[in-house]
Amino acid sequence: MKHRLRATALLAGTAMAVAFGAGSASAQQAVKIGMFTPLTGASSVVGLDMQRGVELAIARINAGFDVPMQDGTTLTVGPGLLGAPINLIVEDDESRPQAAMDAARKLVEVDGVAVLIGEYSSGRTQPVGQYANENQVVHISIGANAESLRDIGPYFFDAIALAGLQGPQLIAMAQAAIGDVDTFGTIFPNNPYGVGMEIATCAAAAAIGIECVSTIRYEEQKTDYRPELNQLTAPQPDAVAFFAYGADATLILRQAFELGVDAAGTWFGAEVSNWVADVAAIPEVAEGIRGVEHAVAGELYETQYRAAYVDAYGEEPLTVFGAFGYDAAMLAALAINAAGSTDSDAIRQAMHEVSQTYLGITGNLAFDEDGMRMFQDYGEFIYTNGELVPYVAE
Amino acid sequence: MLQVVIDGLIRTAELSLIAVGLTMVYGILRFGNFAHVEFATLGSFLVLPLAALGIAFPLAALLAIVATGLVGVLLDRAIFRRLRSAPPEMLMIASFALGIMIRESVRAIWGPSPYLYQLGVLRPIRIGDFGRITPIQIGIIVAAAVAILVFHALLSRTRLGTAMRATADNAPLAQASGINTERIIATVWLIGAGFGALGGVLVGLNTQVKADTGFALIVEVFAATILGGIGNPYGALLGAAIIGFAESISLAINWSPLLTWLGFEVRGFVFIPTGYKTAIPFAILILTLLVRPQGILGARR
Amino acid sequence: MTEFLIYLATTGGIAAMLALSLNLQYGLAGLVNLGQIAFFMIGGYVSAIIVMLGGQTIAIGILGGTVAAALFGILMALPTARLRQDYWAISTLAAAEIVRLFFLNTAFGSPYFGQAFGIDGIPQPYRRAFTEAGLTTSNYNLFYLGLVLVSLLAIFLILRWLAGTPFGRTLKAIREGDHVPLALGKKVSGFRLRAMAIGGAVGGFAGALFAHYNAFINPEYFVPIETFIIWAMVILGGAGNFLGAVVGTVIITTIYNSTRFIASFASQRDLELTPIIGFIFEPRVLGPLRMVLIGLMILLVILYLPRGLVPERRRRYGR
Amino acid sequence: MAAEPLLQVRDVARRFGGIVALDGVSLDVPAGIVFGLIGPNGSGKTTLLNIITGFVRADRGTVSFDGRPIRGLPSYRIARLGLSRTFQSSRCPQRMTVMENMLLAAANQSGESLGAAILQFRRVRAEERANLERAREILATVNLAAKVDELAGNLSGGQKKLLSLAQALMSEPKLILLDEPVAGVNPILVQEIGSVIRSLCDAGRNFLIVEHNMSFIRATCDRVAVLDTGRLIAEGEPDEVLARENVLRAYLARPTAEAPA
Repeated sequence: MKHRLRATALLAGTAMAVAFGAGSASAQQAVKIGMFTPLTGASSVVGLDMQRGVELAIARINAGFDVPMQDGTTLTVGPGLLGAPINLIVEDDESRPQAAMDAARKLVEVDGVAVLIGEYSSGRTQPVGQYANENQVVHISIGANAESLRDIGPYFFDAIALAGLQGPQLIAMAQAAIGDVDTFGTIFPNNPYGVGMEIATCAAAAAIGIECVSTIRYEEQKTDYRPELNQLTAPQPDAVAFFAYGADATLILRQAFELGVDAAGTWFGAEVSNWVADVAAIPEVAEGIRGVEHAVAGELYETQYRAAYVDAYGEEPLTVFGAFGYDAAMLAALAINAAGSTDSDAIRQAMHEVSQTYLGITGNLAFDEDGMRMFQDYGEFIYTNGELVPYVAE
Repeated sequence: MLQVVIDGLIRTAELSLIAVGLTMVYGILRFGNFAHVEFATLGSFLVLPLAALGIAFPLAALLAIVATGLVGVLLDRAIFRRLRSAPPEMLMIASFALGIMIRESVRAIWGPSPYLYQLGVLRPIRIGDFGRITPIQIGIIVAAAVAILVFHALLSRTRLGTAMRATADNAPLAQASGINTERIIATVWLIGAGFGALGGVLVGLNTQVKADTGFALIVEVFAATILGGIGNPYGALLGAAIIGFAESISLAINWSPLLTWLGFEVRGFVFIPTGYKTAIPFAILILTLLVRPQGILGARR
Repeated sequence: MTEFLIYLATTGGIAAMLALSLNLQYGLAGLVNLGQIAFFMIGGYVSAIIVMLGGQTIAIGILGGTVAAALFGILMALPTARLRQDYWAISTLAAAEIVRLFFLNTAFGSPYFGQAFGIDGIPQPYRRAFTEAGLTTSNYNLFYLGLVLVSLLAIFLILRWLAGTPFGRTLKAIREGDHVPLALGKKVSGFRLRAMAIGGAVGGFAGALFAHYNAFINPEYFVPIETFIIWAMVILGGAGNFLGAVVGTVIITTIYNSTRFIASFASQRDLELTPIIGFIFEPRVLGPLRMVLIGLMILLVILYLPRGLVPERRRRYGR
Repeated sequence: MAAEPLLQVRDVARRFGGIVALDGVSLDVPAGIVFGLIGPNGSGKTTLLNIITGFVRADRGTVSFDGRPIRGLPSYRIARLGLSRTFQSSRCPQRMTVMENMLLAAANQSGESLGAAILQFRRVRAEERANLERAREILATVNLAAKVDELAGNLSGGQKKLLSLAQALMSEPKLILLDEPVAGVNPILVQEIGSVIRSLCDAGRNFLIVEHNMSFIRATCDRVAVLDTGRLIAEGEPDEVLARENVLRAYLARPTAEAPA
């Protein structure tokens, strides 16, 4: 009864008074970590997955956890950080850059978070990164990997390697799989990630004498991609590099299938796990498609992440980005733990140190001097019978 | 090239139904209903719960279309009827707000991820060497054609059709000659919103069901309507064909022979970049308005 | 908290300029511009390009962005003489999308400058002076807020004064149709052109201020839905009254951001909410519901309060 | 040499689609009188008015005003030459007050140009003051002085007609074209409008009036012309013209039209 009254008052009461009172009311000693993630809008599936990954890591630290280290040992952290449970505050950024900035500002300026975690979209990470850096708040991006992120500044870290690394891998995979490749086609979304991938892939191709004969950039969230597919296949490239987010991927793969494109034979996808959940309703359109994905399928991933995720949320991980969110949150906790305070500069320096020793579920997270992840294992996968399995070239 | 024709035909089928619905309401109430495209979204989503109840798809689709038509009538009663004497820009803004409400309500209820009708994907049928079409797509084209023909018969052969045309031509005169114009308006909303819903179901059938389906088509649909001449259903059909084919053909033209002939050094294929795809209907729209503002089949006022 | 309010006031102030600009076009001249966001985009991009590629000062950049957007306003106005209002409205939507697609697909110099990447590292006015004087980022933010509010006040006063001049009076006549003003010897197309130019200049100026404040812009900031939010501000506040546009901006900004606080309040206090309220507070529901709420408010205002919260004022001449 | 007529229409024709609206109409409107243009519904009166004032283009023929050819000029230019008109449904801006409507109508306002509004501040203010005075005088002559701050939309039908007339006067035109100035107005106000027009004419104003109300035409006009199906069928003194057989027949042929009473 009491709760209901309060909830009613909440709805009826003046929004601002209640709202602005809320932020300062919960000021305890707890370390605050802020997360902005797209819970609504076009990227909301990935956004939810990233939130779950981060929540998993924070829950573990709050309960006390033996964190695995690269040298085979473990480091016991927690329960909690600096003597109190971590307070994780998650804000929706609506898949819009302006709302991402609103959310990040609120987290830093109202909640006073020690570390900002967020986003896999480079377009939304960039302005927040700039802002956080200017205000000397440590910001860890989960999955944004446009090349332009490198220059943001000393307070910015990236838990995923920049896109450039994937291009050569796609080409190598195509060469190994179908032998003689002279021409390449690309089909990527017209966003910072997609265009970055196109540039990186075609540059890597040109370096070994392969020509990009069609470079298609498509607008996301459209209802028809047939003209794009027709342009892609018109010059008959030997192999095609492609990427799409879940919903778009389903449509593109479906329309390619209906147009009789030999995607299974010639297409090589980047970050293919992005659409596995979405394409499940019509798996035949993606049957046999090969591609690369951040290698997150190791034993550590299985035991420490996937099992716990299924346990907590009752379904398989939605995308690969939840695992990167988990690692980003772990790094943040480890760095605060090592720094012994919430001082930004101390955290920033500790971040470099812990990244060299922490054994992430997505692999080795060691940062270079710019705070960019240096190593990234990309595994080769094939989509068959409704799931992604490691691919071994014949 | 055959494939381009097939693609254009499919696109025309989807666009024309939505555009015909828009042009009917436009013709009678004299305002551009920006919420109209959301009837397509709503219709395509309403199929989902019905299909989940185990109702066969064609019946579920029919029920969803009728339900959307009724929603159209209700919205007219609740909102637009009160604004009959308001200036048209007020109606446009009201409809813009209403469109957002419908779209975002759908998103709130069904969530952000797209859905697929559980019909599976059918293997394409090969036509000659270069064309492919799936049975579902043939069905889409046939369904659109049948709907248009039925509508044509209704408009030209029935008393209701005559009354509708009379009301569209001159509402006060129609009223003076004994036609219950409010009832005609309600009928037009029912049919218009229903046509929009059918278009949405067809788009959903061909692609996927998502909250942005309607809004992603708004300029195409308006362009088709204006191209054909407001209030003219046959014009809307023609406009839809022009837009549908313009998108697929203009992106399929390889400009390299022309450029080579003009003396440019070109390698491989040269297409209009797909990054500009959405600009094509926009550009056609603006050009039409500049050259022939009353539309191709529209009468000069 | 204060910092955040300063931020909200700054972005709100910039949004209010857009609302004032739209109020001039719609509230005064009756022009249904559904592509208002294009002015904002052109102002921001042109200013950033002038400063970063042209090596000019920020003041020249902002001026350039303002002028470019004004020119675009004139371009948009050119067909008005021939087009019906509803046709014109949809073509403004189209024109704004073409502008967005242009910037989305065009690289300026390097492939990473422009295109989908947008423009990052846009310089901020007097930023270095602040750092050299040993002042903090908070000081700078306060300075920028001041800059925005002073500009807003100036724009507000200028536009309100303009509305009272014979020029503004003729615009008000035009909003109710061409025929009477034409019969009274007013060159209607010329007045529309000038209204769009001024509206464009104000919108472009706001865009330039935003670009230099945010230090980053990309095409995602300028999608059509943003225009709708500005429309909501104008309709809610009361078209035709410049104070109304500002009031509308304050209300919409507050709704937009307070829902964020309510949600976090609910989750922080771990309220045992009833199922329905709990459902509403799920972010995937709350986000769309916010837009539904804004749409509903517009509809209610149109139906029951057609002159908005702050109705247009009548100038009195009676003795 | 006889004085040139103020408005001269020669052989003007216009078709809409397949329908002939005007079929070679010629008309002279001299200065110093109230000229009436009558005819049954659909006879082309309003089309002629629209062609004269530049709102509709003629297919052929010439129109000259005050010795200048004006056919093809945009309507605002024609208005600036001193040809002011009102509209059938008297749509003066409804969301503006009576006084704003009046001030709007003043010709040659330098404050309408942006540059002058900013730079010639004083001049604009002086003009406004003068216009305000004149507007008050005119409003007094049409008995609207008490309604200065009323929104035009709140006026009665007859008052709106008066406001349109006052607006037309405000621009100090050489010729005023009134399109149905008393349609739908109550009989008492009809008389009042008639006497206002008469006294204005005596004070040197010139009028061309399109109207259906025959008693008003008889009482107000010095001369009338009759249009039927796009042709001029009669012209002369009102009483004489309205008694002509072909005029009566034109009206009687149409069951819905008001016969000359």
